[in-house]
Amino acid sequence: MNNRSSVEIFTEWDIVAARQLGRNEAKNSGFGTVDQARITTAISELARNIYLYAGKGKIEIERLETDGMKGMTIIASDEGPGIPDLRRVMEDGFSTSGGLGAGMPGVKRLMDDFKVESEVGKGTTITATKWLR
Amino acid sequence: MNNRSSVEIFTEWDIVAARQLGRNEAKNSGFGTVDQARITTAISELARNIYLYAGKGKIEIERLETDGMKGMTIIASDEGPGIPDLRRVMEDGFSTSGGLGAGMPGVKRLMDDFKVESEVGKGTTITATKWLR
Amino acid sequence: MPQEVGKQYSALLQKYIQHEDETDLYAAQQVSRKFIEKKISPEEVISLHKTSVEEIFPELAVKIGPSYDFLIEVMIHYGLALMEHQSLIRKQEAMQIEMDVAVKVQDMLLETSIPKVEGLDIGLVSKPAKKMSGDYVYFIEQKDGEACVAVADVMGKGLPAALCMSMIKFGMDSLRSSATEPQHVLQVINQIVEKSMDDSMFISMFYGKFDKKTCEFTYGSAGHEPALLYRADEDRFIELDAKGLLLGIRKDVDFQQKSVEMSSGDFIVMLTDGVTEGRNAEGFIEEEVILDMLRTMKDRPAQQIVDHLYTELFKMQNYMLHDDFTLVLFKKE
Amino acid sequence: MPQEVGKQYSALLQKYIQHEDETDLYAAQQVSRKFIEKKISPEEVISLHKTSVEEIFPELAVKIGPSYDFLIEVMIHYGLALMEHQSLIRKQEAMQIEMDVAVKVQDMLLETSIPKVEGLDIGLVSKPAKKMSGDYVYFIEQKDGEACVAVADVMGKGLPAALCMSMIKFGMDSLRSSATEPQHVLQVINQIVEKSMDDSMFISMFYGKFDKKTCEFTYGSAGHEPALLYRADEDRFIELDAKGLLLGIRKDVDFQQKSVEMSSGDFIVMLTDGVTEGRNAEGFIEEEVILDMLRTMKDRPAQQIVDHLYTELFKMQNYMLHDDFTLVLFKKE
Ligand SMILES: [Mn+2]
Ligand SMILES: [Mn+2]
Ligand SMILES: [Mn+2]
Ligand SMILES: [Mn+2]
Repeated sequence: MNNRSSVEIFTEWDIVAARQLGRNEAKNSGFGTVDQARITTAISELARNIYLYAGKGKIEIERLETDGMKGMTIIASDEGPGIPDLRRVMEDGFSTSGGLGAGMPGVKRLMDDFKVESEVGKGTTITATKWLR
Repeated sequence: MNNRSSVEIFTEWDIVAARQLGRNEAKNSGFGTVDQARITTAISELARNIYLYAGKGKIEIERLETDGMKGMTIIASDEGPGIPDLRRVMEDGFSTSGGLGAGMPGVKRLMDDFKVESEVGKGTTITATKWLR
Repeated sequence: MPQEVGKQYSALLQKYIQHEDETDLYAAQQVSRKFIEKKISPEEVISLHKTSVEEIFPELAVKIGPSYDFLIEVMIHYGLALMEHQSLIRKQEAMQIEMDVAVKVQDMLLETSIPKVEGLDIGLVSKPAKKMSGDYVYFIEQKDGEACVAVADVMGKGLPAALCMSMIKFGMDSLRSSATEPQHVLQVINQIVEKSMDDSMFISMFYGKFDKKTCEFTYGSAGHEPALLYRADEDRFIELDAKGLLLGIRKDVDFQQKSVEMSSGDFIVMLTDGVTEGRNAEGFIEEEVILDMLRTMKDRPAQQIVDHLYTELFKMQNYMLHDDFTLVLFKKE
Repeated sequence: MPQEVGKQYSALLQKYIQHEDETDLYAAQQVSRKFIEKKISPEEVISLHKTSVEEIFPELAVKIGPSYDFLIEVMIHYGLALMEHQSLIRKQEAMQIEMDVAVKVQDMLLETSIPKVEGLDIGLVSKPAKKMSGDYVYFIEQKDGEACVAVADVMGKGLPAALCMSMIKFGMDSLRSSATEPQHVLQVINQIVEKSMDDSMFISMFYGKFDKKTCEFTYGSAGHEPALLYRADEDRFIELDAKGLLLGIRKDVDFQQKSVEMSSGDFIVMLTDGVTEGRNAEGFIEEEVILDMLRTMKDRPAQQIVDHLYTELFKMQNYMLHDDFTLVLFKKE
């Protein structure tokens, strides 16, 4: 089963649209209220990063069902400047990171699986999955 | 004005009694709900420390009114073993401290002023004050 | 808590209760971030929430008020954990700064410069896996055309390792030109290390010296990775290894001393296990791969060879180093 | 979240709503501690609270449900901050362990032993204000009955300071017995420091040597606190100071060299500013106080004098050191 939907991110309103899409999909997949809110927050963070640092990009949402496991994948992609120092971006606990606990490490924590691919000058693709327990 | 009341700590029930006394006094002094809860929590932590580490001791509560400032002081005293390494006890962020953020540094944060006097073999006296803003 | 913030929260909540619109939840999270920045504790948020709910549903205040008081009580410990976090972050940053200064000081202190000996071309790459390296390279140039090098891997990384390295450096600096034989050097440094260090601290070290007059390379090893000698005329690689315990284990150790003569085009690669034990997704990188790279580059200057090797191996490991990575190459011109 | 926990919470909340009893709030806080230990995030607590309230007041569920959803949304960022905290605490502990090892290594590396020179009694106290000291004392005993000592205060503390000290130690170790004159020693070490260190890193140092044959004490200072000479026959103190810039500022510095002859019962106290700038509740501790203590103890062995001084000054400062504290005493027997 491959069930994809997506939202292009240009303006701050698109962040809200991506959140709405994500929350609906999460609810329909059977996630509870707290997990719905977590998935939505992760989408929100990713979309906001696109909006702030790449200017434009896309949030795709895919419902998963493999080997009896159900879940949801978020793919955030942009053709922005890319991330020069991935290690730094994934590091915890810098008061400069703008909001304690937020940012990439936050998204990683909100979801179960998390992967970043980034090339400077070419863009960034982040894939994050949450499984239904 | 000197308005003191106290509770002897022998059993876990006495911790509750000390909390109750503290909460009433805090309410009567004009503290809001959140500050009432904070003062009560501080008393609870101090009383629990007495109960767990000294066996017995006393929580005294004093309402303050000086220079137009109103407040409340908690005095927790025991004749227990004393604290050999004060620096260590006041240090933040040891997962061994039993409960994140709790313990002495927690009491210090919940109140405005905080002082420990401790002598090994003689006992410990902790004085903590909160001012009404 | 500033009154403004309270009003904003209350208005947002009211709007959300009316329309249940995602926009308000997005706004709420932006507000909550600001709360955290302003060190508003979770119990204060609950109290604010209570007040707002009671404003919106005044008829419910008496009924549900106590449940919020209960929740405030529960949240206090969460608030404490968070405050601890804020103080810890400041502490952590201070430690980070101290570490950064230490790295800088270490770099200056342990600085070494590549000897300029006629007929010998030297290349060096040394990259730390973390901030502070546990690999150490130190060169000494003696007046009579000798180039000596120590390549060491200190067990562990970070500060304790850095302090160990300063022992090696000052140990080597104290050598007179009459005493640069591998056996002697390894013995001297072994004794310093054994005397000064904890039993749990070991160092592996390869020491070699090239003598311009004889074109001999004399070497010894304290439990270190063997070096590789490339014989240009035979187009083959020979392992250079010598018996010797790790430094710091025992006071009196015999270190074997060997030598080889270098001909034009020959080169010797000294390295640490971070080079030979590189891993990629499929497992360890085969030694054959490294030898092939060296062979391809054999006619280039020493520095180009080691730079190329590093770049290729780093790429093969997906731009991650699992261990400190050090290569020193002596090439006979 | 385990179901058990949920039931316990719900039951406690119901009991509290009925009786509003302090016992239940006490229990609630114990539960909340367990929540934090079990890494239950604040948004999960709100969700649990919502479920419990809806069980207790089923008729209100529709009306107040959305307000809780809003609160859950707000709490998510608090949850993230807390999770970050938990990971940071583990990181911090690892750093702490590394620091502890570094302190141990530093201690071993910088170890010094008090010279045994006929007719000279030496006492030493050196206490760090924090974990790692920024004060450093290093003794050297030369074969012909000379006792040399360097007393240094490195700007800053911690690791960078520790690395600086190893420079002083190895610098002094490399001196030959022919070159122990203060002027020369300070120049050599100044050059090492100037060459290796950042511009922002300075060291003050007092260097002195006692010669058994002449009973002369020769000294120099690189911007360090003056030493104190007690003249037994006159029962008075004289400051021993010599001109010289801090180490590491400029490459070429002239260090003044002076000497005094010591008679029986005379003693010289070398110290760092942590001794002279001790503070108590009333302000700085007066120099006169220190001199009086020294006078009272003048007939005791050197080690007893410095131990006594440390104990008394530590007590006067309410058992807290604001700076590293170092005392070295040379007493002519
Ligand atoms: Mn290593
Ligand atoms: Mn290694
Ligand atoms: Mn200092
Ligand atoms: Mn000082």
